[in-house]
Amino acid sequence: MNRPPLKQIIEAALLAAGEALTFERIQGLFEADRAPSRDEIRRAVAELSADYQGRGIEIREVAGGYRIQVGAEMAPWVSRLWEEKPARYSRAVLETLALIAYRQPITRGEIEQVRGVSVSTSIVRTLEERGWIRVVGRRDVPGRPAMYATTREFLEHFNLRGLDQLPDLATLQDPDQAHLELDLRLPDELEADSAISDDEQGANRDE
Amino acid sequence: MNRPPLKQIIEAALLAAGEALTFERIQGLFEADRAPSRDEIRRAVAELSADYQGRGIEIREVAGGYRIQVGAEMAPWVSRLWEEKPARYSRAVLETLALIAYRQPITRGEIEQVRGVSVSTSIVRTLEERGWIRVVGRRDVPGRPAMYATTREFLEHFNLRGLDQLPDLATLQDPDQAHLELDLRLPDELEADSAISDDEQGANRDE
Amino acid sequence: MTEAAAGQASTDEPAGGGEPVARVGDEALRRLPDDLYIPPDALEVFLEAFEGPLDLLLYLIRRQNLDILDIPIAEITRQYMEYVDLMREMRLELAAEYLVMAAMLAEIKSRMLLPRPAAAEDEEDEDHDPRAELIRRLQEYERFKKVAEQIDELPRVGRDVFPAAAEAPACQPQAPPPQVSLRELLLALSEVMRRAQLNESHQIERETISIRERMSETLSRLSEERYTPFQALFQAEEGRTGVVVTFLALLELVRESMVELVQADAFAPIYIRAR
Repeated sequence: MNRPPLKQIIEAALLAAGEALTFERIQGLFEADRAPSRDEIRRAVAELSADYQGRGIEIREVAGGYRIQVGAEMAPWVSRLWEEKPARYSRAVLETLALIAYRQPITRGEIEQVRGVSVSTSIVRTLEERGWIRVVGRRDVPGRPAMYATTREFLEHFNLRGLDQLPDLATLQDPDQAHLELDLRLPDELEADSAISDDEQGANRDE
Repeated sequence: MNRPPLKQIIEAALLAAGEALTFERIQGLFEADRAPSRDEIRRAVAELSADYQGRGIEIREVAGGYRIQVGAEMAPWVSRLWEEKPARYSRAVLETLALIAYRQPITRGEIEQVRGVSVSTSIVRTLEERGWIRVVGRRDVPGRPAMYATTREFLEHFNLRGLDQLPDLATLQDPDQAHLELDLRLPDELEADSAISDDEQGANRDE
Repeated sequence: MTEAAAGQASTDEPAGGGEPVARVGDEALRRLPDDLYIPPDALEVFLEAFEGPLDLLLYLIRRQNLDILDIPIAEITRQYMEYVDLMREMRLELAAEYLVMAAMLAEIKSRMLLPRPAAAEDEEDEDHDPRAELIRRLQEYERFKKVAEQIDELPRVGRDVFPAAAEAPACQPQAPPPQVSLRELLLALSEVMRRAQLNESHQIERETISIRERMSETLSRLSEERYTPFQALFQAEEGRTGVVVTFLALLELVRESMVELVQADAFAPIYIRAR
């Protein structure tokens, strides 16, 4: 069969799937003996990526696969498609998520040790329901507490290729540096700020 | 605000929505006083449509709006995204098939007699849809039940030249053995074999 | 929160006394920073915003630009207790962890006041600071607090980036049909035969199979509506054996009343019809 260029097949499949596709799933689109190699896929994706330059869409490597997505610069318009505003997560949820992401596999007790407060069941449930964390085993100590780890969906949701793309943890040796960036404002002010910055996002980028 | 070209916003919105957008929804992406007219939208879509020439995607006008879709020529690859794992036939299906193969022509009632349980319509339909059995007549008894037999496709699937190549029930004592003798050759080899034996027949006779 | 609680909070404000509330470098603050003096209901939001005692302590330390490695433990303990009291007055649900921390601070304070006993020096590090464990925990917590904020700022699906999707071409999701091996077929047959306990009496032989196959073939070529000439069922190129098999199959079909033979006169052509 006269087959279209690989990059067109990949583009069509990624758009039809509407989610990230792993190398394996892309290769699975072809007869076994005609499947492209990983390098061929990478080259085709690089071509696509070049085609998308200066457009509102991009192709991105996330969670061990590729995804075509509408870039952040389009958010001011595109986000109006949905009435519902994207969920905001409390600091408790985000801190728990951060500990699981950096310290996985980790038990609830270990999270509590670092945070200095108990981790409520609803926090864990929220993260599990989002599909961002899952139980990967049980620690061999009394009570056999569950150990949590992050999932592929976590990486996909936060636009990450892998855990190594998470922001660096500040090193303990350099606490003074961290000091300067600490935030002395009230939660209200922080919220007001972030609301403004959302509106200004487009404008700032244009400047 | 320095806004991206209209066609980029429309493309981004259509792809983010993943479904058709009406003129109203496209206009709703903008501040009321900056919304493009229908003619402006039409022109932008025409540009996009031209950009998509020769690619695997197309933009279509549907019911008062537009939709981006993957072209039909991509179906052979894209459809594999949703291909399921090959299923397995149930024991009931296999037993029914075996009885039809060895006792054809046979009615459903006769199969039921041997199996001791009823043969559901779906079992028969499964085998008919697979093209392995067909109705070859009706038994002249009350109800005129259909008589089933195996087909040429059945023989092809099992690499058999004819039903007489089906292993004897005697070999059932050691099905692995039978398997080794019968089924490991490729269809090509089988054909080559039969060609030779035809030729040799004459030679043998001469001797 | 009740009105009464709010009123109480503003009259009992901790800055009411003459003591400095905090000391930043050399400058003593006689009142709490402006950012704390907010309407009482906002104060509640503020207090509730702390993610626990470590978070509160960090706030107290950062607010005064103090070095996390050199916490003035007495002062910080005093401030910490003020907030804890405030939370109690506001009847906020006070997690037990806050009180555990208060006890820990008090203990550190007392250990720092006491002269270090000579005997203890052997057991502990020579430069052991009673604050060390607290500092370690504060630093550790701060790292994750900070990184949690950064994670919140990562481009997120549905907020910043949106997966692109297009309508898929019309195609039936097809499951590849199951593969069956001859071995499976044999096993199925052996199983059904074993169940029917017919292995002995119903030995099916090769010869029978080829006749039964020919029965199927013959039946499928016959029609119920019209008669098929007898000769049309035989293929000369099959040779003698083929003709015999077909004939035996036909006899079997007649015996089982599956077909009907018709002959108008003696030696007239024979016609066959499926019944």
